[in-house]
Amino acid sequence: MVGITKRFPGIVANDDIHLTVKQGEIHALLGENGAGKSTLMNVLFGLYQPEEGEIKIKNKKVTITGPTVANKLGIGMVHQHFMLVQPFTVTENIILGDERTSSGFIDYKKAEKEIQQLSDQYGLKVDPRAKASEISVGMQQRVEILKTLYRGADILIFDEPTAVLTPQEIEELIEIMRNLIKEGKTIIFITHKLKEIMSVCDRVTVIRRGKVIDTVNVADTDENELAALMVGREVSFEVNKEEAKPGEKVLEVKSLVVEDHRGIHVVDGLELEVRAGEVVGIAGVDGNGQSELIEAITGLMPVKDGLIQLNGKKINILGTRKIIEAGVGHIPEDRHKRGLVLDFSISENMVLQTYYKPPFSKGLIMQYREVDKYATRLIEEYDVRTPSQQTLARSLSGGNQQKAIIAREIDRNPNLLIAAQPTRGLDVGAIEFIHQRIIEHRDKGKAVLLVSFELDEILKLSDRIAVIYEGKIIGWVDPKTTTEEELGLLMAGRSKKEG
Amino acid sequence: MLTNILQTTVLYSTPLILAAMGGLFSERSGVVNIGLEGLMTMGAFIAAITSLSTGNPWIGLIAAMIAGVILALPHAVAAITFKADQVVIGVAINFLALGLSVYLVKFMYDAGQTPTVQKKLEAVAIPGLSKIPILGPSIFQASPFTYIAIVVVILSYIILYKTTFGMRLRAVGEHPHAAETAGISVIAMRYTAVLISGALAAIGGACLSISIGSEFNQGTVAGQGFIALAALIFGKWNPFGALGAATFFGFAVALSLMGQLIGLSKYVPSEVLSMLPYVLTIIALASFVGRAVAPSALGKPFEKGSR
Amino acid sequence: AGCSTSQQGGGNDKNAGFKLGLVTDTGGLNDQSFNQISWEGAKRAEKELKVDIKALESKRDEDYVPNLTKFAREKRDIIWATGFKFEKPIPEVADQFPKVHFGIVDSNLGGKVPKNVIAVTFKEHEGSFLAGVAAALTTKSNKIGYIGGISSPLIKKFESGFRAGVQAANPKAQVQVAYAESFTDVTKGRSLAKNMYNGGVDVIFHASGGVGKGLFDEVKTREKGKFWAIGVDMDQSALAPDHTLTSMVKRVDTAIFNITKDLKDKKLEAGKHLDLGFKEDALGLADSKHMSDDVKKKVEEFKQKIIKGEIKVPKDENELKSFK
Amino acid sequence: MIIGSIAMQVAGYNPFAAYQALFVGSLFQAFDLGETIRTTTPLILTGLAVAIAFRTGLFNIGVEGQMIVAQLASLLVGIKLNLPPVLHMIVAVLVGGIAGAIWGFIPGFLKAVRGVNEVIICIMMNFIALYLSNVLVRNWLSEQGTDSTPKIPESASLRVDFLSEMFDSSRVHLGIIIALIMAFVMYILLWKTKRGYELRAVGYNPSAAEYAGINVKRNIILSMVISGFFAGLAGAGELLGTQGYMAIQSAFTGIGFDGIAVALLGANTPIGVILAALLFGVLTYGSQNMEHVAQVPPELIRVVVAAIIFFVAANISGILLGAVKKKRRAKES
Ligand SMILES: Nc1ncnc2c1ncn2[C@@H]1O[C@H](COP(=O)(O)OP(=O)(O)OP(=O)(O)O)[C@@H](O)[C@H]1O
Ligand SMILES: Nc1ncnc2c1ncn2[C@@H]1O[C@H](COP(=O)(O)OP(=O)(O)OP(=O)(O)O)[C@@H](O)[C@H]1O
Ligand SMILES: [Mg+2]
Ligand SMILES: [Mg+2]
Repeated sequence: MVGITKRFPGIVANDDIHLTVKQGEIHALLGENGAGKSTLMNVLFGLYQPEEGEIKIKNKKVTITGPTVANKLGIGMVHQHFMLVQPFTVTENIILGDERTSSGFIDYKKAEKEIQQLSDQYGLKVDPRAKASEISVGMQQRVEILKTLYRGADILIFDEPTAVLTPQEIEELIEIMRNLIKEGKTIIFITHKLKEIMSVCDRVTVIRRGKVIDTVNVADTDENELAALMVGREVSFEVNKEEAKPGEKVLEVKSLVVEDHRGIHVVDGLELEVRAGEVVGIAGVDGNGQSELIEAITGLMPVKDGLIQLNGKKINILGTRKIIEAGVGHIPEDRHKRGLVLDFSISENMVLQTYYKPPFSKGLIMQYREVDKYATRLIEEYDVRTPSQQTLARSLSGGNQQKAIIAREIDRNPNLLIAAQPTRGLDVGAIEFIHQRIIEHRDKGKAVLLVSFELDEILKLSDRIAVIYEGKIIGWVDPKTTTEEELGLLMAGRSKKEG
Repeated sequence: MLTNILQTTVLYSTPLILAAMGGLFSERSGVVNIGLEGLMTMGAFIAAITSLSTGNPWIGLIAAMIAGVILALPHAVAAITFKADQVVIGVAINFLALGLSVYLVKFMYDAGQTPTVQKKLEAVAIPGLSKIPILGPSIFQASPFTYIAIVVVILSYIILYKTTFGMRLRAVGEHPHAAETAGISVIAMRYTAVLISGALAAIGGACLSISIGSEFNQGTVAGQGFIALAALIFGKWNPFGALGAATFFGFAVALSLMGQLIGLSKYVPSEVLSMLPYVLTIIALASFVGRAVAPSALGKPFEKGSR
Repeated sequence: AGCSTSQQGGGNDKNAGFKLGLVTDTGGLNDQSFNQISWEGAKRAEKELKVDIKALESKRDEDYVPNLTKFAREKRDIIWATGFKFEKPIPEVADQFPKVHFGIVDSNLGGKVPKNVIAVTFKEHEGSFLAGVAAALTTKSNKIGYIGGISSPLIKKFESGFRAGVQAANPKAQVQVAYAESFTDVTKGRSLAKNMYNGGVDVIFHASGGVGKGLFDEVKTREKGKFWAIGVDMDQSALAPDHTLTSMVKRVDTAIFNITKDLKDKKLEAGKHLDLGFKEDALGLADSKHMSDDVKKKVEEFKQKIIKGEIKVPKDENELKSFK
Repeated sequence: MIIGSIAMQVAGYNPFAAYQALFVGSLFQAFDLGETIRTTTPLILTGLAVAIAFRTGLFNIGVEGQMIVAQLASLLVGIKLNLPPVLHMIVAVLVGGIAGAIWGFIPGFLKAVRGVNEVIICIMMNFIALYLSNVLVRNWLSEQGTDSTPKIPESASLRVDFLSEMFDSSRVHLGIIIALIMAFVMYILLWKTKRGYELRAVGYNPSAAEYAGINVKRNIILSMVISGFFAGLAGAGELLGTQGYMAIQSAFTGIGFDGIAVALLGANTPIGVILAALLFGVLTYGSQNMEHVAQVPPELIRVVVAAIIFFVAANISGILLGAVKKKRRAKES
């Protein structure tokens, strides 16, 4: 890609970018949120037309006017946000747009067979008949990869594929990427996780504010240098924290049972307690009841059986409003679905749980001036980058959206803060900031329940780690004495002793 | 009596089914269509005047389809290209169709209705099948429109679920960006769907003016487009579902008419009997049909590159 | 519609002659019913009496008052309002314009007719009675049908008269009654007719506006000479020439013409209710080749009896119960 | 407009005269102006009703039915209760609003509790209201032998002499004041109150509202109830101000359906709704005059209205897009 410039109203997302990717390599793209990585790849995939610059493939100049052209040129893309049609089966999703028909009808049988073959060839385990809405995130990712392979892509673009994966799934994905290279493919890999870059990539290009900073060989660099290149300053990976001083029991969960809409016990006799002044991390593979546990505690899902106590008071019959008032803060795992009203201003979002209380309202009337004042303070304190507090939440970048949520939840000073995947998809700078805030909250003597698929994050932040498996806590570990390997085994359902 | 009920059911539901199938295509592609009423009106009008001028109702039928497509075009342009609110555009289509057709009738005939269409598409018995007791006289001795409706439902099902076109159409209605990245032109698919919608709804209207009735006036469609829309939603945006819902509605009307004919109106006012189909529909929805999931992208204009 | 007005109405204000205005109800000028027939009467007045005529169509019930007012402000000499829906607006506007004459068709204004209003009603029950006689004498199966539009007192009046006529001429015959609760739903009209004919009915009378078109659509598909429809308001035989037994005709045009003429010639004082019937030749059965001479003779006999007052035709359900 | 002109030209009418007739006939004489305002009044209220529901993510296509039951209820209060003048009117208006609210409650309740699509229920409720009013008027409320009910007494009427006189004895009535007040109420309700905050949150993102402890179901029901109340006021105004009685109806008035277009043309904002309703009022009432003076059939005005909606609707999105772009530019700089 030579001299690519892509402008959006008011911003140059890509500014004279030169990117050379060699055949057969895994080339990483690194940059802060909003640096322009996705934009560049969308240009390569033909979704955007650049204002300037040209694209050459095998030294031949090409014009990519749309995804179809990109496909023909052997370019496939796995998008940052999954592009799966939820009610469709895996097979339908894969063949969409490149269907092979026999006498006018789609030949599902043949397609299924082909997909099975492809997935065996590259070690991608998928069930061709499953519905996209019912498969795990990891499998959705593999379906996205299969989509590109099915179209015979040679150059694969992975836009932040690991942001939503569990460590096991990331391992698998990295294995898959290695297989693909062996089969002669070329990969462009976007990620915020430096460790992944170090482990699989050959070269890395760092982008900052739409400009290329540098392209380096992975062998010649280290994580600290990359982080500095990308953010433009030193970044510390360590979380500085004191020893925890656990106090009173804040949250107590006893033999909790939660049923999902199919009537399956997704949380099944779970026991848990979190004390004031400590961070309890919950480690586990996705789908073992983490989400349901949180939704049950926060009153978003009915409790089938068992007890949830907050500061010794039973809360599992209360509604969400009462639970919030009892002192629960919640950073939800899906910021777009739960965390924000995207069409509200930042201001309005900042008082999502407190709008009805003084000073934000008096009697029946909202006091928007107070709301704005409050929002302005939070925006400043939590470094939310936005032109004003009146900006719609929709137009913020993911990182800043997350910061806004964290500001809101922590500033309410809850006795129990539940943080679910608090740093998903964020760049290292933002992660550093958020981690500090969570620890500060703990140090104020509050309880924190952290749910994350990032073992790193869990190990760094937690004072105690509970491992969840099939809806139960199957073991507790001390982050200071355990290793990622040990944790991984536990998460796979093996008890400590067997391991 | 059963035969009577079934005959009325078939008679009543045929135009509803056709219009609902029209709505199906449009809405499955993600474009809300509350303009069904207007499309039916235009279909009824054009079918009547072409049948009158050519003396051949089949030409009337085809002309109605073409008119439906032409009327659906501004709908498509406004809703897809200009990303206007789809509901408003549907309302505008209804205004346009009713205003234009009634105006033209007055202009052409100096009357509030077209003259009577003499050569119509009346019931045709299918040899053999029409002799089956009960079912025969109701289903196999019906208007060509009824057969067309049944064929359209089956074809819609096949197209939607078995062909490339249908799969792409559904993808566009559920997740247009996914479709776009798969190399499908969302715009082209939606245009096609809205135009098909116009053709089918117009046939539904034509059924009213050149088969069941024999003229067009401003009361010819009178709300049936909205009932068809309801049937589409009631049938959960599925061809057979919509067929079932439209038939259910026709059946309820048949029951209410039958109620009068057996003398129930001595005890129950006939207005109350006429309410029956609407009340039954609500009861059915509230008690067992329940939640219907609309195509996810329904009503949302598609913008390239956004998410 | 509008275009016809422009050519025929002229709208020449300098013309000091007699001016007529006609406001339709929501059915519009070309409803093939009383609005249209009234307009025919006005047109006749234009031709024969050189009256200046103009019409306004109402789209909604709310339009009645402004439309009447418009004509009143133009100082039209007589403003006709067609339909019972004007029974409230007419007194209201008439009160404001005491110098202008108004006429209303199909309502007696509850007996309280203002000084400047002429209320005209028709004895539809008597006409329907004759339709009943014709049906009763034509049926072979002794099963007769009646399809009503919306069950309102006026339409019930048709039903009562019709049923009384059937009863008088052929006590063995049964009348099946149904209301579509609509004036436009052709499908309902057709379904009702289909069900009735399937059930053995062979003559059906309707008073249901557009719904009745469905009756003619249905009867046309059936055996000639065996299944019959009876039209209403005007001669509807064109809709199904071989199947229309007759029609119960209501001569609104004649009434409008005559009253306008009398007003113009100052032969009539306003502030009256005129209930028109056979005597005024305001009602009757349309001539039809399908009615046998016998039937025609019987119909004429009954008509005379009604004129003479020997038969009092019931106007509603209660009167029907005590009929004979 | 232009499309309308072309159509007229083709049909041999004089478009200039027609439009002149349209505007002169609706605005330039006190009486006509009064009648135009009278036509606009219910459109403002039905437009607001639709807009409020839209703001909460609901499509209230049942305004038509809500108006009918409101008319019935106001009528009952008008003719069956005996109250002192002003109080009688107030009670009749409120009861009408409440009846509309109840009619809106049913689809709202079924939506919230059973997940049934409100559009179907609303469509069905419209027809039920129509038949219900007919059966009651015919069997219970009508004067002997007629198709309509008695008129409401003066004490319940919204018509006041000074207004009528101001507009040359047209039927403009206090409903317009109610409508304007309600537009203001909608503004306050949605953008100034806690309840409005909740309603909008639920409209934009029910999951987030639930997360924040807002009772989503209650707000869905409430939204339909409020929307129905506004529609009910429209019905009450029509009955107590314009008509004064009810007659057996053969079809819907269409004011409720027009409300959908009014709401969306007005971008679901109170001011927008007032302006859009006025446009509709002018076109609707003026079209009668167009027929009277220029002999252009009023149906043609429907075509013009459709064309206007097309352009405005397509344009509004253009304006919005422009605004979003500007915001983003502001943000970046
Ligand atoms: N469709 C769009 N319209 C307007 N501006 C856009 C659009 N897409 C991206 N941008 C702008 O382009 C810049 C680059 O965005 P891009 O999505 O490429 O970032 P990124 O590097 O992929 O970030 P992340 O790490 O968060 O995925 C952003 O600052 C954003 O403001
Ligand atoms: N269609 C759009 N309209 C406005 N801004 C956009 C659009 N698409 C992208 N952006 C902007 O692009 C920037 C980065 O986009 P990107 O999707 O990469 O964000 P992100 O931080 O990765 O968010 P997410 O958490 O959703 O992955 C943001 O500033 C966002 O506001
Ligand atoms: Mg990105
Ligand atoms: Mg991102």
